[in-house]
Amino acid sequence: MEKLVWITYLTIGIFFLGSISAFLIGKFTERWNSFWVAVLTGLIGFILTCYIALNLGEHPIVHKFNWFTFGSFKIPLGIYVDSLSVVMALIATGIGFLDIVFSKGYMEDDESPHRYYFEKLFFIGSMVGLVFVSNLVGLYIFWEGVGLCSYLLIGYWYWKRSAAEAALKAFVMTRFGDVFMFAGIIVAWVLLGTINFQELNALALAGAFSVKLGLLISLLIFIGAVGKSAQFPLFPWLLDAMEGPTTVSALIHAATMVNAGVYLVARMFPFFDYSHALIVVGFVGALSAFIAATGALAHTEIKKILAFSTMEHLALMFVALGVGSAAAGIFHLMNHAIFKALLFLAAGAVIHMTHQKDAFKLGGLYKYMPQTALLFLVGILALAGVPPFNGFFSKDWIIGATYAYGNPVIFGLTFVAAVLCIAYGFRLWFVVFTGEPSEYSKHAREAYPIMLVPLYVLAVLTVVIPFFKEQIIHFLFGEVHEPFFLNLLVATLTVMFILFGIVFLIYYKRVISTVKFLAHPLGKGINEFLYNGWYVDAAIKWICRHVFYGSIAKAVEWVDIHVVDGAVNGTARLSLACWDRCRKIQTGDVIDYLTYFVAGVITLVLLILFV
Amino acid sequence: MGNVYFWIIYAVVIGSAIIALEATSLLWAAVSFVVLLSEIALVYFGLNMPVLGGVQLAIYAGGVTILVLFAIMMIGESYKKPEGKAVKAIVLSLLLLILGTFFSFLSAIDTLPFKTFSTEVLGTVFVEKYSFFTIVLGFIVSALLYMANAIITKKREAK
Amino acid sequence: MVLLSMILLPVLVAPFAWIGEKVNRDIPKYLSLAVGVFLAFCTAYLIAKYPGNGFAFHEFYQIYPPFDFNLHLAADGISLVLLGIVAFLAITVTLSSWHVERPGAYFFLILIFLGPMVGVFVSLNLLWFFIFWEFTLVPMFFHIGIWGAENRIYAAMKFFIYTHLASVFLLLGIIVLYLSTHTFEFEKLLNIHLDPSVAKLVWILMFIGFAVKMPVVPFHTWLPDAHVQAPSPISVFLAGLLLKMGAYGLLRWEIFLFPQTSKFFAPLMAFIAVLTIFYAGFRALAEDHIKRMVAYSSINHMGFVLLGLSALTAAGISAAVYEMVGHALVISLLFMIAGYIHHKTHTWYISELGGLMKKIPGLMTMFVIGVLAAVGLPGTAGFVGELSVMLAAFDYYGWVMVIVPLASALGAGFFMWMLQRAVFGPLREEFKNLKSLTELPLIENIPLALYIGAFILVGVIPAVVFNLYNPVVNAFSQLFQ
Amino acid sequence: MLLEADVHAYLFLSFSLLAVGVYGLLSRRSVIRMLFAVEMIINAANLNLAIFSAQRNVDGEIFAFFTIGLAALEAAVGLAIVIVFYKRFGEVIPSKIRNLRW
Repeated sequence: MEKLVWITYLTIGIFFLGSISAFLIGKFTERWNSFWVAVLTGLIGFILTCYIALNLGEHPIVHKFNWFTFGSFKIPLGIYVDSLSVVMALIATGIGFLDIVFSKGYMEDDESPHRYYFEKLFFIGSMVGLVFVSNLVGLYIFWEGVGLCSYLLIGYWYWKRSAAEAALKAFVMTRFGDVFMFAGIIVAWVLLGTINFQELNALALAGAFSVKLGLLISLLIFIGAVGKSAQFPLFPWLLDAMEGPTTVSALIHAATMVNAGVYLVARMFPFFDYSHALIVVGFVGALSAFIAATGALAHTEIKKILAFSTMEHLALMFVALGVGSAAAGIFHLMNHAIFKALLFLAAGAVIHMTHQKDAFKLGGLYKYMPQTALLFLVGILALAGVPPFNGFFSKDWIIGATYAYGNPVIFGLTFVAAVLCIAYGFRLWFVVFTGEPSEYSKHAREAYPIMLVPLYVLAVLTVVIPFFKEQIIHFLFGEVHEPFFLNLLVATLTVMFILFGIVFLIYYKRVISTVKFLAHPLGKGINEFLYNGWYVDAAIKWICRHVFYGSIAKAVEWVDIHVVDGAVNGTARLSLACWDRCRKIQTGDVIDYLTYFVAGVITLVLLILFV
Repeated sequence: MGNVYFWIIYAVVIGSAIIALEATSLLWAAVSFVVLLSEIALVYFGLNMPVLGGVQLAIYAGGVTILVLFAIMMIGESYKKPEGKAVKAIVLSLLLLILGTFFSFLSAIDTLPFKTFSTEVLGTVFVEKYSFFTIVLGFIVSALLYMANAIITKKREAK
Repeated sequence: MVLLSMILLPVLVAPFAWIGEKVNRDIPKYLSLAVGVFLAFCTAYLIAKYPGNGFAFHEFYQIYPPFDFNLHLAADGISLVLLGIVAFLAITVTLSSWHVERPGAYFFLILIFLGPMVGVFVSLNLLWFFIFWEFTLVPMFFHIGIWGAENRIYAAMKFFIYTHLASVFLLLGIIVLYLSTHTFEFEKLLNIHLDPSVAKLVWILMFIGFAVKMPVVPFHTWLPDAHVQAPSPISVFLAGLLLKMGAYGLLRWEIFLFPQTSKFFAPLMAFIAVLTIFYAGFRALAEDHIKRMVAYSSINHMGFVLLGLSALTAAGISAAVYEMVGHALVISLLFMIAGYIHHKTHTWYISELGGLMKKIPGLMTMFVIGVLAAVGLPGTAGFVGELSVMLAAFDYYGWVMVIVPLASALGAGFFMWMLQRAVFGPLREEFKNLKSLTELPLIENIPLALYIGAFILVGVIPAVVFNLYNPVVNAFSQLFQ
Repeated sequence: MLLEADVHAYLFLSFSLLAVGVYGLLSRRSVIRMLFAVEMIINAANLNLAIFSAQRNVDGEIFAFFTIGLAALEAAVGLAIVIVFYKRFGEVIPSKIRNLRW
């Protein structure tokens, strides 16, 4: 065990070490040398993670040390590696490694690859740390670490105003969720006396605290998860985050970081369960899934459609957790990470070759980049949940679990969202890869081999994973009962088929036109409403601009300048005015002085007389 | 309260004091001032303090008046009407007067016996001891007054 | 003799800096640097020799025994931490002021500032504490008034009169305390039981003095003006040392001396602290002036310090002292860079800046790191400070303090928004050919790198700070039971 | 009996004189008249001294001597000043001289 502990620390440390050395080597020697450092680091990290996974026996790896002490508080840090952590770490390091390789092609024109790889490796390190740590404070540290990397990488092209704004939005919005989580950590620590996941879960299982307190703590922590995993209402940042490089979107905003919230809820599953917080998780997830699925249906940019889709699938994971099926959620997390990374990277290849993000300005790309198109199609099929691909198994499981749970609202929203995948997925594919080639498409050519290799790996994984479903689930959760409803499955597939048919007719055969629908004011309104994600972004912006900035901050500024500082300067002005009047007494005229003197004498006499 | 002589003296003192301040001609003011000081000397005599009264006559009615007269001679007359502060001054002085009187009644002075003096004694003392002195002083003062008048008139004519 | 020499040496060396300028322009800064290094060595020596608990290194010089007016110097863990900050800032400020105009007078003032500054932190005699406290005002006044920006006279006057007026309250408190105890000695005062009503009076009077210095809302308005007009290195002294004096005084001379009275007033302190945190946060959000914004964030952090102090447990006090260290390091960096931005772009206003990262990536990277530390990112001192303060406050006050973490979202809001507008985004047209917009010379980069290194060090290994004074604070916290 | 009067009457005389003196001091614009007023005030004080002295012992009387001497000196110096004043400014109106004002 001792060896595994050190290897775990090494796995976290090697990425930070690698990130710094990649930066320094890239800065002081040839810039692209940082790529080799990154590849090497990523590979070593992945191998180490695999090693941990293979050697992880029945017992988790546990290590604990005291970070610092103040007063009566001892701040513990440590690692707790069980199968869940390892799977998350494998996703992070594996997809991270593929992403690093892909970036060589995607970022070929970039001026500062050392900065890029520094931030990327730093991110992977933080992500690995996030899944390995054993308590909430440690988790919060790495949680902020991945948030920082997300911020830096979204704003990677910082000279673009939109990128800077998107980075700001991502940071502040996730931070807004994080502070609630921070409050939750503090409350848990002070009132429950521990922040260790296992101890918290044990307390919950033992029923050692009131449900009300547990619910408060859970909700506070869940708000952090909502912010990080882009759920309603803190999701607009994820759409804007697509301003960053597509590789970043693939790794951070699809495969790993956004899953942190799901991971956190899964990690504290017994705690949430005991506190009756899961129903909230389920509702938020279902609502978010519905918003995201409909939004994806209306949007036109490749990456934003994928972002909506990411949000939807994260929401599905939350639904799975909410209805009590953690295994389905985590299994879907894994599958989603793979096929979404595939989709994003393939989209990255398309964008890199055409320099166009708007799907509707592309078309007929199949002719120019057939391999990418097919790989993209694999991703779409997995996303849509078509049987042989991995998406089908986990998504169907989630639908089944939701159905078994029995809440009609959650089930309805989830079902609609889940089947809509196929509609927006194929809409995207048909629009981008079929039809008449546009002027952007004509300059495109097949992606470089170094970009295609990671895509192939991921595509193979989407097909291979289902074969190991039982083993993976067993590795993660032991024996799990999967609810199975044949009629539900048939219904799902039928609806999906019908939806596919409609999309096929609209976007491939083009026999049905949406122009008339969109021209109608109502249709236009609905489209705009969905396109803008139910105007949540606008609402948040309005609140920030007009409530926090425009009202409160401006009011405080006014008070500060005119009341508080006004009082300070007012004292000066008052005394000046006072003594300006008083000095008029000093006329220099003897007679006036005499008058004062006599008046003074009289006053004195009066004083002596009457006082 | 005092008898009629006292109030006559009172009236002369205050009247001459007011004239000394209010007279248009500085010279007449000076004359009035001399009268005031002499009357106060008289009060001293009346209080059976002949030495004090004599000194008052000599130094005040004599020396100080002469100084004043010389000053008037050198400077000349310059009368200006009071500039609006009279009201304030009157109010203050009246306040002082009322307060002082009130204060005097409030205090316990009147419980003590108070000496009174006869005219005979006063006259005897005055004639025996100070008549010569007074006559000489009167001459000098009259001469000075005359001189001062002459000089002032000359100055006026020169202008 | 070490403590006395730490106080006297800078003051004695100071005239040579002034005279030395006539001989060679470089003499003053090297003298100042040497004194800074001397202070650092002395502090290191003291830390090495420190027995771990209680007061050590007692030095006692009789001045006028009948009034108990004796120079009594001693240091405990808290003093040592603050001495470390004094030495650190002395070195970095000297390096930052390497190319200052009229170096003779400038470093003369810096040197005569350092001596009393050390004195404030090591004096165990209340009267001497006050004397040192007042002495530090004068050099600052001249620094702001002579080397400041356009509106310097106003700022210097406001700074001086405001803080001096506060000192009058402090002095009143000291006098009342003396009249009822007939001693100025800390250790004697500790054992005297004061009448509760007198103690409350003394507490309030002294609190006004310390609160203005810290500063907390409503007594804060001198600080933004002073900071904005002061040259950047002097802002560092203001934020790093002068504000610490207030917090240190509050801790040493009020909370340790009057534990029960402090307990009575703790909710008041907590209220003021929370008000300060939110008020300064919102004020900074509305601010367009970059240095003023940093100044308000400094007030915001001092609110955290006060919040820590108001939680009268060992945890709260430890957290507050840590937050003092973190604040000194982080805000110093931000003030320096805000000053450089003005120096290079000739504008103070965020709305007139934009895209600086493109032109001066090195400096701006440091700025971004500083801002991230200020918003409390883990791995920096800001995070540990906020975490420990909030923990202690929640521990002491309960559910009311749940709102405090929200303030750090506010901090992220205004700082990140500022970064987006000033540092990132497209480079403004007028900056494209601006000659002055260049990277800093190496010597001025060193202090910035030192700040970053220091706050990352204490952020990653907070124990280096906490372990110094944990036993001291634990011992004192017995008083609150 | 000549001058048979109550002590209050005497004091009333004294106060009246004082009041007139004060009135003059405050309202006159000529230095010489002010000097007159000052002398009146001094005389009022002297009268007081004399009155009380007559009632009790000679202390007040002796004091009055000194006062008279001092008053004479004061008048001498004051008038000298008046003359210098006149030479310097060409008039003796004190309200015109405001050098003491800041």
